[in-house]
Amino acid sequence: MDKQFIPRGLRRTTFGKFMAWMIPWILVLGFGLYAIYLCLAEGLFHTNMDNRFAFGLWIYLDLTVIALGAGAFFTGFLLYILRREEARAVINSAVVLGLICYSGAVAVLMVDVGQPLRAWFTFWHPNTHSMLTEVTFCLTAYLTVLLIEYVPIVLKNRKLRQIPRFLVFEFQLHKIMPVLAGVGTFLSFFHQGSLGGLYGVLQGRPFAFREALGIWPSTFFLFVLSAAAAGPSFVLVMTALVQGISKKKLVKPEVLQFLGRISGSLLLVYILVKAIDTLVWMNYTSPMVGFSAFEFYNAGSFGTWILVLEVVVLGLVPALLLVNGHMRARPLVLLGAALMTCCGVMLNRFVMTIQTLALPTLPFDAVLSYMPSWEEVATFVAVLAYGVLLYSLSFRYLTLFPQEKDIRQS
Amino acid sequence: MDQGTQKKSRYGMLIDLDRCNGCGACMVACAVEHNVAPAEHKATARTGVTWLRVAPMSNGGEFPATDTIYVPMPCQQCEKDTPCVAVCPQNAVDVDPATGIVGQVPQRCLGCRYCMTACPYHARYFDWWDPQWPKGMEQALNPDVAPRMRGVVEKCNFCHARLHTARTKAAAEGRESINPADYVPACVEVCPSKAIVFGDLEDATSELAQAVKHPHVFRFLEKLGTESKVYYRSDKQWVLDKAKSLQTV
Amino acid sequence: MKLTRRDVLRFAGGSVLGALFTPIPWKLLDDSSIWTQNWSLIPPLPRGPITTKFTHCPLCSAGCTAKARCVNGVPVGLSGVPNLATRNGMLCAVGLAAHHVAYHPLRLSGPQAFTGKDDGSVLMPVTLDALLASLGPKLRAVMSSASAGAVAVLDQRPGRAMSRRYQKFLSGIPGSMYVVSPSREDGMLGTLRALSGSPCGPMGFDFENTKTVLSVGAPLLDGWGVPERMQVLFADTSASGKTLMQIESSQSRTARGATTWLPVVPGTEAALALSFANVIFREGLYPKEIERTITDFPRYRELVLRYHPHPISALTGVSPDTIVDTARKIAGSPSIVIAGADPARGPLEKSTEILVAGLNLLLGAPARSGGITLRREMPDVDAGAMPETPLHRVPDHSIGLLIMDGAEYGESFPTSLLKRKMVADGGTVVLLSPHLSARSASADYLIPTPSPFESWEEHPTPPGAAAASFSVSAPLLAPRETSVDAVRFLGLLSEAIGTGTEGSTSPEAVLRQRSDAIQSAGRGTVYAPDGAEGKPVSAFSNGDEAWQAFLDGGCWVDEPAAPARSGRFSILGTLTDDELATAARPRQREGAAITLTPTGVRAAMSSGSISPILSKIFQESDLRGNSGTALINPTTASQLGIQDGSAAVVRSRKGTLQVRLMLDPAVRPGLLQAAVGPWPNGTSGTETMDNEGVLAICEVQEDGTWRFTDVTIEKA
Amino acid sequence: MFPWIYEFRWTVGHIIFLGVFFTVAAVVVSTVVLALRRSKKAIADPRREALQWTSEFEDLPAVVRACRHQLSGEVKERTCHHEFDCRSCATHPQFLARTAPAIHAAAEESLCGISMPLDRYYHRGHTWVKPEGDGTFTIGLDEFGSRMIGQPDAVALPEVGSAVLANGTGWTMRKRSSDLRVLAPIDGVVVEQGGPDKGWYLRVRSEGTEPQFRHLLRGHEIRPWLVRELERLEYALSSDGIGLSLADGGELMPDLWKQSPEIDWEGVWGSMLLQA
Repeated sequence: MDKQFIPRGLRRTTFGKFMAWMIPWILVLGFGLYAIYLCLAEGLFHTNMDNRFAFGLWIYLDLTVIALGAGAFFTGFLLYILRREEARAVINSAVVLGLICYSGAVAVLMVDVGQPLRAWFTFWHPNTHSMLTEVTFCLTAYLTVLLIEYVPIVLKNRKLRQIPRFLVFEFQLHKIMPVLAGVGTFLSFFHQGSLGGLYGVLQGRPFAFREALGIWPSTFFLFVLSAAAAGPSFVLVMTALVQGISKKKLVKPEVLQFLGRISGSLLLVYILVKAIDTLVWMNYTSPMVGFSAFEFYNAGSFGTWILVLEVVVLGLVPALLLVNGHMRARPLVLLGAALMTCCGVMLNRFVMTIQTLALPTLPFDAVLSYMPSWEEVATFVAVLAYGVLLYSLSFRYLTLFPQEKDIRQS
Repeated sequence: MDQGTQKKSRYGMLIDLDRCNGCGACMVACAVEHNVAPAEHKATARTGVTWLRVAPMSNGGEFPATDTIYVPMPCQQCEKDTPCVAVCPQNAVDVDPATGIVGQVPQRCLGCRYCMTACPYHARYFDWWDPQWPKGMEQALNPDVAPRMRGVVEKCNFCHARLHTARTKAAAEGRESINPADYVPACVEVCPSKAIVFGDLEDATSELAQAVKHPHVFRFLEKLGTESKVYYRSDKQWVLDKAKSLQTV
Repeated sequence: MKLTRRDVLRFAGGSVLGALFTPIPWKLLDDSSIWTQNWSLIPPLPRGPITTKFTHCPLCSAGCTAKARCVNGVPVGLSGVPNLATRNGMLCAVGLAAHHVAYHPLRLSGPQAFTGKDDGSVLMPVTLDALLASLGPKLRAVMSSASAGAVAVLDQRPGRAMSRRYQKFLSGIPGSMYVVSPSREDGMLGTLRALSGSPCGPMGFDFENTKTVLSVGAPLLDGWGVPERMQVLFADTSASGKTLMQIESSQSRTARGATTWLPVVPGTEAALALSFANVIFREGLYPKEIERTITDFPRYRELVLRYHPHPISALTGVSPDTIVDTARKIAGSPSIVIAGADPARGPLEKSTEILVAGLNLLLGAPARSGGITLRREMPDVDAGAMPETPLHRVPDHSIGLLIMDGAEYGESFPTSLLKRKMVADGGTVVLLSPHLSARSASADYLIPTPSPFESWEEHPTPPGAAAASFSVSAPLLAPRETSVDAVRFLGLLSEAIGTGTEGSTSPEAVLRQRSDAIQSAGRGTVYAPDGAEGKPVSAFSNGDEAWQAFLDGGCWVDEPAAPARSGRFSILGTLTDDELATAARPRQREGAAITLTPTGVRAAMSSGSISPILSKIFQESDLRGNSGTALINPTTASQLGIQDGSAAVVRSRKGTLQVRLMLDPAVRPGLLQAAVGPWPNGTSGTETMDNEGVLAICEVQEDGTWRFTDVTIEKA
Repeated sequence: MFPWIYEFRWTVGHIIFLGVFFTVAAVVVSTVVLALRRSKKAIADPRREALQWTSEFEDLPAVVRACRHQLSGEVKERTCHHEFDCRSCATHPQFLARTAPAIHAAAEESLCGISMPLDRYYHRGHTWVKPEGDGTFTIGLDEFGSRMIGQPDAVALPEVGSAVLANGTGWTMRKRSSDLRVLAPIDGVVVEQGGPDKGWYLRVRSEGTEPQFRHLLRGHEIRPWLVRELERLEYALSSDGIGLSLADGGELMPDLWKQSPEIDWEGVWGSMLLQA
């Protein structure tokens, strides 16, 4: 029925089966859209956020998906700037993943703010000292870049490419892709950093506050590094996941190993810097403002285990596994380590967003707890469903893995 | 009114915690003054809007060796590196250099709540609901303060509307500076136990400038270096210890 | 030169382009963008001339002087009047928003009646005529039949000129009763009057001249009496040189502010009082003349000597040394002993009240400076007052038809107490109130009286005041057409039963009569609210002048009573030996049961009677509990496995209650303090009526008290 | 954002920040504008056919892009990087020099009943070109193509006088609901239109220089190529999960699609006609 839209030479499941996969996600998306409608039309009281937990699941989601979405910019950087041809096998998939992550994040952000219609005020009255301004500017610009990067992939659809105009435009666009990749890298560097800076500048939150290097707090650089490290891992994990779900081989094993190696090396650097940063914070930054760093880890259920888990178990361990060629060659180890890398970065974002807000500042504050409302979870899941839908559509009708047909035919 | 010709002021407060008995009159007067809407049915202590909040602080002792004081917590009007000002993406928060008052422009606020996470005093409040007054009550609203819409952040501004009124009066009477008696925030005015002293810290002769020199005067989270202008005083040692000590969870 | 169309277009295009490089379009865009953010959803602000009027807060018996800021004559803000000679010029949290009450969503829109009270009846709007047509025959029936019970008026704001009207109305009905609220702050003074051997006028506390106050549970620093007066005298005792000693089981706000706090085991206050007396007796610290003036001195002495501090210490949890020190302290200086309780907790047990009141007699406090003053009666037109019976002292099942007025003052009591006083079939209850409340559910007929600030209000002597006082508030708002004031209602009722109307028919005229009475009595001083010197009443040449002074917000304060010798008293009153024996015994606790005790804030125990804005302190902060919250000690909570803020079900023999438990180390372990708080902006009429809150599960004891109830707590 | 708007400050940070932002925005916008302008130009240019082929070629599976010398077994593995245009390939002449062209006595190559006369050159998109000796060249669909597609429902041939470009669109055919683009094997100007019934589709004249056939298959290359193409066809059909027998009694059946009309024939035909 939709066969004429499926790229030639690729084997895709029947339309019926495809719809059977899509419909549940469409329902989930619809449910999430209802929750979003409630939040937009009636107010944010539908969430379980409050004046003390002013940021919740959504901001966590934003920070996490943007960190993972870094795979798009980093793969582009590897391919177009560093000319690593291995990356070509996953670039289209990475662009779609990046687009999903960023557009999802921006959509959730628009629900999260109290007055989304005023979002443009940030451009009109920008406070250039605010990390959020930097994030907003870079995010919008980079989302535009991602959309432009997505256009050629769409235009190469079997039906669309029959229109000569599209094919030619795609061709021209593709030729200047390195420029866009360069711009994307630049923007990503800044907004990943600014997202880190978002919390690092919070002088009033000693748990998050970090020393400044130049005009940016250290978290700026930590976030850039960790996102660059997690991005390839996420692309790796997602590729493996799609291979698993579609039961097809999509890329050559060398490609995954290449991604793993890049991810591992960057993660190793990140962990090193993170360790130094943590030590400086514990011994200097935090005591300076009157808080003993370990006090933070006595609060509620946040013990020092969370630090060990983040830095060692989900940081150092996967980094060592990934840089070791022998370990990396085992597909399960490779996948596991990449997954751990992603989890480590997710945990880092959790600590920065949720733990920071849960911890008390005033002497009569209590440790707060926060449990997202169903509307928040539904919105979260809607983004997930949106991602699955967009990716599934792209996977079915567009060429996401150029190696796929070659692997089949060889 | 030309701000340039005005004398620079730094308005501040000193709250005597030993006098405060937690009656809440300041909170109610504040809400009435600033046309804060009554709570929605589901609002709680964590979603309510109270520009000034009185929070109990316990010495942590076991019964009967227990003691509790009440800490009125308005915006602390931080002066240096004001945490909320730097973070606002669209310049909806500013510090008035002429008064030292941290102002909030609700019409420009995006409602991102970044300033709320930045504020260590939790003195900022978000309008989670549409403001709603019982039918007819709008005629009992204070004509000097515009109500805020849903989805923005609001906070104490030391009754800026009263400052404006005092300035208008001064201008009408041909004075360059306002009469301090004309500018008294609502919470200060109504406190039945007269626990709050308000004034200009810049004016060394003011009651406030004198009173903050007392050794039992402190500010919360002083080490953060925000140079807040709301001072507290207590003669109880445990209060001083708790306010100054490292945080104990 | 010829202008072509092309030239014009080029000029226009060029202008537009040029304008882009000027600030004009940008600033315009900016201004309009900000302007568009002024939503139409937010209400327009009132505009008009701003005026200031002096009035008095009508929400409780203190009647504090207030300054109203008005726009178009409508009050938009209230503030206190500091440094007033009468020392009642600072408003409390509830009073500061009194001008909102008229707009409360629970306002009654017209007369309403329950149709068929017992079989799942519903409240229906009725016309006033229909209401009277239905009520009149019932009233006549009760009047004519002895078995149908008595006609009674429950006046929760006694002492008004209106109260006199009720008394006059009742005096025409044989067997009728004039009932007052069970929990009155100056209830102990009533007890003292009852102990007097000879007829005795009203009494007050001479706090100004006293040195030491021993308060047995009275919330002196938390809205008791005239709040500002208490604040000035006792909030900073180091400045005033006074001592306030608070005996209370938990650390209340008063206990915190007091010089010393004696944490006492709940229900053992009587034993503690006897133990103080024991020390005073053994050390001979009492004035010797009381041996003559107290009629039952030997019996008292014999009783007291059994209460040595050591055994009593074990009973009450107060150390022997503290008992001895406290006794010496109250005996060593002019001192007052007050018995009282949190306004929601109701009256003390009769024996406790008598034994605590007795300490005053033992110390020779009556008619002494710094002790208990004998106050003059307020000048009045209608003589022949009826005796006041507190509701809990009314014989059970004796009231056939009850008219309730002043319930909006919020002094609450369990509905079960009211039910018990009504005849078996429930009788007929008429409630005069501007709004719906939990009390409305007990009524058959609801009369919508004008709301505060719409009505003519009078503020007679506040509880515990040393001298009589009186002030008037003229309405600031136009009353609703459907409102029926009490004077008119009483007139209509009199007409309906054929006794005819007497006297003035408007509330204003009723107040004017009292003003005239004060003027013609010629005593005391009227203090203007602007802080000017008081003007002696004798200086008013006629009633109009005095009335004008009242309309301007003046407050009349009576002369102090002429020094009088205290009469003879019976210190144990009618207490029997059995009663005395049980009075000093601690409450029997069943197993591991928790003791529930209600707590509340004066004038704020009902949702409709206060401003919705009070959600700020009752709902939007942890400052005061609302009707869904209860405080519990962290130790007790951890024994029960309960966490801060968690929901729980409290179960007593009377029923169950859902609460949110808040941990507070100031609450005595084993005690559960559940708030009879309001839900200021949160409930609909039916919810308000159906939800009596914690009082619904409080057990009313034989003597009509409900201080303590054994409960169990389960996690919800 | 702009000078004279509230909160604009002439501070270094402000200027740098906004400067960088506007630079980025300008780069992004100009990139897109540039791409649009270039494509507008390209679409008007007849060479867009070449562009199209370049783009298509890149997306062909690696197997399809195998070098002709790999097909003929001269080299083990080699992928074409010249868009099947051996004219611009530097290695092609070396191959030619290395292996002397085998002389083929036979007049035609036949495999599975497909006969491919060797008097002509074959394009890998299943067209042939035959010099007519009078300076014109006939172009037609080879037997493999005809059998696979069968009788087309409609054919749209370029007008006489219009130019065709090697690897550009030769003509289009409509078969069932599929539009098929057949690639032209050489450059030329159409002088006569043929049709499926005539056995040829176009007669072209070469403008200017004599056409070169270096990029087309011939002689000994035909058999291995055909073998490969049959494999491809089989594979393309298997994409639909249908194991279709190509040959009946050793012959590729004419009107192959009739065997199983429900499958994605457009996909199969297109991929055999070198469309990505």
